[in-house]
Amino acid sequence: QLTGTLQKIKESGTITVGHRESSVPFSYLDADQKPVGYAMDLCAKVVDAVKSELKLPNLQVKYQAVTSQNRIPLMQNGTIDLECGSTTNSVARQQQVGFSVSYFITSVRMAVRKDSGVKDIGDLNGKPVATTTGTTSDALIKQNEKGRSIDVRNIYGKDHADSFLMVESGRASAFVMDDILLAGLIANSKNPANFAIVGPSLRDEPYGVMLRKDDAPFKALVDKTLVDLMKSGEAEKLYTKWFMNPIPPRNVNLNFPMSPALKAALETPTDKGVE
Amino acid sequence: MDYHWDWQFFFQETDDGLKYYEWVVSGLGWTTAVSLASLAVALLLGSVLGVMRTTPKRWLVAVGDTYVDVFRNVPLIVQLFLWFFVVPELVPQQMGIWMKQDLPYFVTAVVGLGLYTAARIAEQVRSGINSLPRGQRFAGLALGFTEWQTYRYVRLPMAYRIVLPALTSEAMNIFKNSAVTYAVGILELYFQYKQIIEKTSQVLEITIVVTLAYFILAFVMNRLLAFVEKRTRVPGLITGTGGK
Amino acid sequence: MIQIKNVSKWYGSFQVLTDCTTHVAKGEVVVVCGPSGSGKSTLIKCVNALEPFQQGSIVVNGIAIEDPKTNLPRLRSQVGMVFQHFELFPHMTITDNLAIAQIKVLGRSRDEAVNKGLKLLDRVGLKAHAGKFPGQLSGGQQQRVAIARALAMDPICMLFDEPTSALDPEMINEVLDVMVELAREGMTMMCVTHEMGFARKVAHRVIFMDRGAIVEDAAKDDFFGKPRSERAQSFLAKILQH
Amino acid sequence: MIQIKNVSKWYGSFQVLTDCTTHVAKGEVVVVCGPSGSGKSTLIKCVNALEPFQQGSIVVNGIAIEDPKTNLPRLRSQVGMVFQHFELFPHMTITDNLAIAQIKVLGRSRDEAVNKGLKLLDRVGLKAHAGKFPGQLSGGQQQRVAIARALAMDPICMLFDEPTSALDPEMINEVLDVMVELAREGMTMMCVTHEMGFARKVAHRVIFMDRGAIVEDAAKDDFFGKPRSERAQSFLAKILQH
Amino acid sequence: MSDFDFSVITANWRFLAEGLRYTLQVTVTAMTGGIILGTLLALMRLSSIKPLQWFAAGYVNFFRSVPLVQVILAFYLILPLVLQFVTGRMIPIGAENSAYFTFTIFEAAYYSEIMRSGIQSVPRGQIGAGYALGFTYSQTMRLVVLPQAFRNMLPVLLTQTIVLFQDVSLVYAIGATDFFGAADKITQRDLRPVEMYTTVAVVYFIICFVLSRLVKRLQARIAIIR
Ligand SMILES: Nc1ncnc2c1ncn2[C@@H]1O[C@H](COP(=O)(O)OP(=O)(O)OP(=O)(O)O)[C@@H](O)[C@H]1O
Ligand SMILES: Nc1ncnc2c1ncn2[C@@H]1O[C@H](COP(=O)(O)OP(=O)(O)OP(=O)(O)O)[C@@H](O)[C@H]1O
Ligand SMILES: [Mg+2]
Ligand SMILES: [Mg+2]
Repeated sequence: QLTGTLQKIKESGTITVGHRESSVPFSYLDADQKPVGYAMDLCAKVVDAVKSELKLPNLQVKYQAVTSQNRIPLMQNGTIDLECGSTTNSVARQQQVGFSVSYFITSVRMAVRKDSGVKDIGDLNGKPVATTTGTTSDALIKQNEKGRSIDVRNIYGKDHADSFLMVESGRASAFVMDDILLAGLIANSKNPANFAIVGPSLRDEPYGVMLRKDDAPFKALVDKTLVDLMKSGEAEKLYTKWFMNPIPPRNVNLNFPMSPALKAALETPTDKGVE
Repeated sequence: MDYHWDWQFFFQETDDGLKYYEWVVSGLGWTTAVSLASLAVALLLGSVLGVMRTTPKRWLVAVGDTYVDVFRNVPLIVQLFLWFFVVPELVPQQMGIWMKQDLPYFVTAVVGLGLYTAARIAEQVRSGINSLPRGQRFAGLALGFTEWQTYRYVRLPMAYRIVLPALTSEAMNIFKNSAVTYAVGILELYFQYKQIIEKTSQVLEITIVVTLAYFILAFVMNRLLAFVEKRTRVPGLITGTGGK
Repeated sequence: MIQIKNVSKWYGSFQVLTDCTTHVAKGEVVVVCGPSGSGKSTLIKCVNALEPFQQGSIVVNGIAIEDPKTNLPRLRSQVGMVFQHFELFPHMTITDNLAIAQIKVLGRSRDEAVNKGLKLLDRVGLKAHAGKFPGQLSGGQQQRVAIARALAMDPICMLFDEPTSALDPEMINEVLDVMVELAREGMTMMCVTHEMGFARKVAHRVIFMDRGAIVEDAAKDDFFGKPRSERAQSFLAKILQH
Repeated sequence: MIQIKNVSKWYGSFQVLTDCTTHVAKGEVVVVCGPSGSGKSTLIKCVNALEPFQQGSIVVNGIAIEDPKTNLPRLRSQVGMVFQHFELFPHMTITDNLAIAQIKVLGRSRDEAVNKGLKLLDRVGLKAHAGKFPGQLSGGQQQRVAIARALAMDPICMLFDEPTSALDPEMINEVLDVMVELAREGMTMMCVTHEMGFARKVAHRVIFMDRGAIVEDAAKDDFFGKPRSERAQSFLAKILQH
Repeated sequence: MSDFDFSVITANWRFLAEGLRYTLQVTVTAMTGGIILGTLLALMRLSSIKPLQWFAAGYVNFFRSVPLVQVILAFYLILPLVLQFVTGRMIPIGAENSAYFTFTIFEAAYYSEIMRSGIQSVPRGQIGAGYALGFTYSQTMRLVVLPQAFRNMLPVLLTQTIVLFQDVSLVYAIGATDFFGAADKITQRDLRPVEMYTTVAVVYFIICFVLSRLVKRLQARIAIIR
């Protein structure tokens, strides 16, 4: 007897995958406006697992673009069945939704213009710092030992590209965000050499595939698929494909080697969220 | 519906030390500030443009017409982005840097919203002036008024009275349109609305509260202008149905 | 006082005035009549420089109005004008209607202006209505206020453009009475009107216009006695039928 | 044909009709006159159930219109009505104006309706204008079309509400001629009008109303001979002065 | 930053064109649906039945007081909850479909005000004439009043439609891919905002400008016919 998401998929014969449109290289649109990326590849494996579990070789796969604002409501109301993007697994979010084991660990750091002279948190005192709606960089900065006595002015971009543009155009001295997203933005900019990611990690955050809450059978299936990929080394191959090689649509190479924290996470998979 | 109602969360503390309801209040404050400031810009500029378009001077009319054409035919959100991202790159570099670093976002947003709304107000002021009998201008001139004096003492006082209802809906609109300024980093009510949804996912509660807040803002504006309308009503004259 | 010489005017390619020449001497009362659309209003507006004209010249009190150096507001303030639709300012009280131009144009003090206004209001028999708004008065009353407003500027001459044609029959006389009195006092007047009774009573000359041209320009008695043009004859016949 | 019994009507607290009683026999022509605001239009609209009334009863062709069970659209389709401002449908050609109700209400075929319409249009002398829009006709022509439109429904009687009062003088006669002809052919007619010439020519009875009440209801000769009420006398005097 | 890079436009023109097509679809749908719904609301508002009047007035005032961008987001998030409540099932609708619905509902409030003044601009005598010929209420409305109201208001309806066309850009707030949304998404990925927004502004301007000129000519035409 199936329950929850698996039952819904079985009954409807479709599975709806939520994806982002500009989270490079996890989940974004390629030149043909198809969702691609590291997380999308992982999810494709999950979908395969669902097919064989439910014995539905012709399972229809639908894609639904989501944004950082609507991904949780859409999960809750059943529009999407799993979300493959760059969603941080946090304890607060676990009140609303469930998460798979983490497939990526990001560090919150900051992107600066090389010519700005900003090299560490200490240099930020009194400066404007960009963040994307939803996070507050000054709170993060203050949590860091070196940043305790620092006062910054928060400015908000409506999304990562806007926030990065604030740094690029000189409106903000730094953009505080997940380092991998910063790397993606820099690689895509007109002059990648002008920018650097600096400073200590203000916080480590695990990314997970988002699921509906309290749906143990489905979560078990997703987790098992991901853990198998990690154990078999398949996950690392995918990592190399997306993080160390040129990627669509413009053949930019992120050159973002695997961090020790991520290596550890792949060795001992966990679904623990950050506070 | 397995929706999880929770009105308590408004009193929970957020990670910047404020409570959620304080976010709403601060958003309300910014919405009011942006709207009123933009309204002032729009009224002033819109009136000037509206008057220009009724003068006998061809080139003044052309300038006014072009302004209205341009600012009415590009969506507000696009205009805000242009002001924010494009204009600083087009002006001389020194000025661009100043615009990006020292000019408060509030000013950019007010300029964007104000200039957009000015086009609409210019239309109304013009139609108000044109709806007056042509003889009113002649009468003013015949008494020895200069062209400007006929506007100041004769035509504008009546034109404003005639278009007051239309101006009222424009003033109510500006509160609604101000919601779009979140896109250029103004922490107004809609910004806080999105932010709270993202943090708490209590969609229904916050939607109800924010909708109500916008409703009240528009309503207060409406009553305020209804009062003005009553105070400026001319005895023995039926006006009040201005241009659309 | 007023010299009009070879004035022609076009709206686009449509000629409204064709080579109009006439004059009004000091103290003279001239009535202008003619069928609808013949250019009467346009001609009288040209005298006040309310409408520009393309050819010819108009001299008022020695000043050529087509001269770009002429201070038109000043000139206009010396010429009183009364319109068909009164054109009082609806958002001002009667008192303010009478005072505003005295204050803003002539630079009189408010007290002086109001006093002068009230005196003239009394003269047209409307002192009791000083505090009202134009919308609260009848058409005939409004037109009398408009005359008082023009007089308050101490004009050297007065122009009237069909001052009674927007009025109900019973109000026409109260306005004509004021005008007759004014004429008798020696005011220089140029009057577009179809009230031939008025013309008979006080006009010195009558001008008949048709299709933008001055067709007749004759002393009153000559005009009513034996108008030369056929057009004027048939016009008079129609008008006098009433 | 039409019986009006003790009809009273109020707009809020304002009484527009006070206890009106009269009748129109088959083939009879009744003219209704009276000063402005006396309730003539209201009365005639009540006959057609275009206005509700609060007291009394009106029976048209044996059907009580105040009865809630009465099929009002059907009844109205049998009673022709002509309005002061013509009320042709400006977005339809003359032909469509004549045909639409025949098609939609009487269920006639389009061909039949258009034929009938054109025949009547010919009768009022406007066959050449069938393809035009109402806005392209003069007032007198429009009113004749409006009469033809009402006749196209084969009405058992006709109601007219000041059919000529919005017309320029020279057009009044072309409309009255049509009405006179209609009356001579024996159409039952109830006519609000101030055209006493028309009343003299074809009316059988004249009703005089004042302040919502029927003050006189007399045979034509009696009415014009010796109207009883003072109000009617002074009204007649004013009207006939023209 | 004088080195403009318009290759971002040429490389993605298909995506932008798709977005424009969607914008036009939403505009046409919301216009058609909005005018129909708005006309019904206007008739309700002018009817003599009090509850209908109240409902229509409440509807119109509500939607005219709330920011469209908020309505878009709220409907998008709440609609599925409502559907789930009604049907007991989870019915995913998606951002694109949600926009069709939201805009129709929202614009109906504006169109209804236009149609109301259109209906009121038809002389009352026309209604009397309709009834006098034996038309029923619905025939009088359908055959006599509404065609005239619609004609009188055509320019205003079109002007409102231009506003609607521009407002569709707000659906980017829920991630739907209209013309502006497409531009926004490409900007997120390829980081060329200056070039992108400039192009977008020019395209909107051209389309709206041409439309508003057409409205002006139409207005002149209608004025002559009347
Ligand atoms: N602004 C304008 N543009 C174009 N034509 C105009 C304008 N004003 C007036 N005309 C035309 O000029 C002609 C003369 O107009 P004017 O008002 O002087 O006539 P009038 O003799 O005063 O007639 P009326 O007795 O009707 O007042 C008319 O044919 C009129 O249509
Ligand atoms: N809808 C209404 N509401 C209130 N009062 C009305 C309404 N319609 C008419 N009246 C009033 O009812 C009275 C009679 O009106 P009615 O139109 O029947 O007069 P009438 O005799 O036809 O006058 P007229 O010769 O001016 O057409 C008038 O005093 C009018 O002001
Ligand atoms: Mg004139
Ligand atoms: Mg009447």
